[in-house]
Amino acid sequence: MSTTGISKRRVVIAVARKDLTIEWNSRILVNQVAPFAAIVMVLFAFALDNDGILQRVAPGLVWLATLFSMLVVIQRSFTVESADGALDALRVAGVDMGAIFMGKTIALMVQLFVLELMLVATAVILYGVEMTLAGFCEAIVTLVVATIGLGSVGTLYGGLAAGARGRETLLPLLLLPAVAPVLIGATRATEAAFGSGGTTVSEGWPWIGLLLVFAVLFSAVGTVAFGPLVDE
Amino acid sequence: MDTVIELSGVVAVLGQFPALAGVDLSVQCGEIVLLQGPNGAGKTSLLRVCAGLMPIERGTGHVLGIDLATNREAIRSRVGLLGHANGLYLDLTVMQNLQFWASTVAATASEVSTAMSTMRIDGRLADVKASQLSAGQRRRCALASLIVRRAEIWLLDEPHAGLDAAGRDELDALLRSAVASGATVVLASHERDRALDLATRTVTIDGGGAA
Amino acid sequence: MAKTSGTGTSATRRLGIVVILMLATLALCGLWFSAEDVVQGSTVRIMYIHVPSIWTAYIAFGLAALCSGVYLSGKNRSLAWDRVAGASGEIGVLFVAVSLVTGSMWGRLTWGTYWVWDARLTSTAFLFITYVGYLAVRQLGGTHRQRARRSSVLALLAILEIPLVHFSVTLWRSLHQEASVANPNAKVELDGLMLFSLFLGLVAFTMLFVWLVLHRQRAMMLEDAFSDRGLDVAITARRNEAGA
Amino acid sequence: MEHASFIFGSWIITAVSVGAYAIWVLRRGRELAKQATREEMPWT
Repeated sequence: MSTTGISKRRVVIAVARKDLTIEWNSRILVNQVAPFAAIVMVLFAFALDNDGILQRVAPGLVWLATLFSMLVVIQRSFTVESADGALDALRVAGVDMGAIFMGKTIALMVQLFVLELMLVATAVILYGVEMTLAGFCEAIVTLVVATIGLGSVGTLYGGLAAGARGRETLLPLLLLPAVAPVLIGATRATEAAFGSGGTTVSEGWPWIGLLLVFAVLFSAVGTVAFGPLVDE
Repeated sequence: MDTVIELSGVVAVLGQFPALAGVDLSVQCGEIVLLQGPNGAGKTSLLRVCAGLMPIERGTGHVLGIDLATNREAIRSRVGLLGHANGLYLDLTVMQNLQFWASTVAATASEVSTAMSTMRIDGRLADVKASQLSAGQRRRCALASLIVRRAEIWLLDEPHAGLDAAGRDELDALLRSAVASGATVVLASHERDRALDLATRTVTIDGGGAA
Repeated sequence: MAKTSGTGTSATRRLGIVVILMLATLALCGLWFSAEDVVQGSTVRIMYIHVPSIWTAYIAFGLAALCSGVYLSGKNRSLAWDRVAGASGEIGVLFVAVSLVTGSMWGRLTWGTYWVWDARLTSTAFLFITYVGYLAVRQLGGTHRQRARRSSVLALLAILEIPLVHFSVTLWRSLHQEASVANPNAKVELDGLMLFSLFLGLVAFTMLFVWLVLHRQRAMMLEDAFSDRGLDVAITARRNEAGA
Repeated sequence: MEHASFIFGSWIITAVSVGAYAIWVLRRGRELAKQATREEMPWT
């Protein structure tokens, strides 16, 4: 699309840095989303008030809280674009849509990763999860790979829903079924990392494979599909 | 002179509403064309169509020789559009906004600082968040980011809105110098006297068409 | 006008009669003449509609993706492809819903509960929600071309998601009985008439699907034509604003 | 027949929902076709 001959990589970096600077300046993630995620974790503890259960279901709760918080982060990521017509301006500037997708995805991934680290730490503290060193490494790999998948699908459907009336309800409808594989895979892998219910670390790797397939597929498809979905 | 915008019977819709209902328009290179007409006449939609932002439903149109119906994406990088919205990120500072826009079009740091001083948003203002600016200051920001675009056609929707008297003079001088260096300007403005003074030609738009 | 009222033609009318006759035969064979299964007993009779419904849904979603692909890759981008995709998606959602309901009733008889967290059931539920989302995106508004472009991309994304969701859910949990025709050691042993009923069901439902798509996409064509005609009226009204 | 209510019930649910949809499509088509011109109905 772009005829100005600037490298796509430069645009990707510029967009990602711009989104992260916005977060740095406004601190929405730190001041609002993270406390929301934390309170969800506490509420889970109230709802599942039973010795032993929390420790066993902690991985699933971490990922559920991630998904719910992700919806908020994605909405925010596209509200800043549409608040003052910036996405229109990017389109008129002929900026490559695939590059915008990658830039916004990277920024979303960074934010999600921070959020997930915080949630895992919350699970360790609140739910009494204990991890071995191998388990810790596996947990980190799971977070990274799952986040790539979540970030890609999230940006893709976030962009589609951003242009629509009733976007608040459309985004979860489209997004949550699509990320079911990530929820399943990441939960199982995290269970193995936490050793929940007697699982061992080695049981987690096949699930990370599933997450990897998802991540590769959707980051590739998203780059191509984002433009047609978002453009008029 | 070359024809840079050539529209014939163009219909463009917003949802089901025909914002443009058969517009004919021809603009030559180097002109400053003023679009005038009442609110809701279709001036904004006409500018958005010329920018390749809004698809056309019927009719034919070429901008810079590029077909609007088949290849409007190719137009975008060569024109600059200033809409009602300023296209700023409100949580970024003036400087961060400008740097971002410069990096998407490969403008240099010196071009950015020239644009900022032209629109007089350098110095103290550079580190203020866009959300804390006045309407006029935001307009100056948007114009500065338009300058770094080095567009061949400038499409301006109410560019005078919010600017103070000095700002309006600076804008007019900016547009005249852009035209002098080979650009073309199409603007919609309710600042009638000022715009008439600036424009080389006036086109009246009403009822979604050029009257 | 009299001979071709509505979206029908003599061809669809003949097809419709054949479908009705086949469905009647299916009801007789499935509910009456065919034998009960050795293991499942009479509950196997639900299979003759359950399996064809989900089969039809898969065909519908496949066709929706195919037409969407053709629309996006085509040079002249005829909206007809988009309408067939939309009609197909809508009918697919209907048949997935039917197969979920009949499946859970069958499950109530064989497993004792309406819902088990089994792989095929769960991924079918996701399939249903995914295409409800597809239909929602078709309703977003904008021009026909915007609708077509958005929904075509989405239909292709959905067809990509389905195997992933299915695979992950299968890994997650698998209790479902094996597909009985493909696997001779499965619990359901089909004799001649039972097999005939099942295949009759598949053929009848497929033809019913074709009939529905033909009618639905013609109705959609009229809907599109009318909103285009509405545009003509609106353009005239808009031009008249100028004089006022 | 054992479990007759479930078996007939599932058949009836299928017939009613698919039948209702088919009737809706037909009636909608007929309604729209009343106001349509020949050119808008290329299948006629």
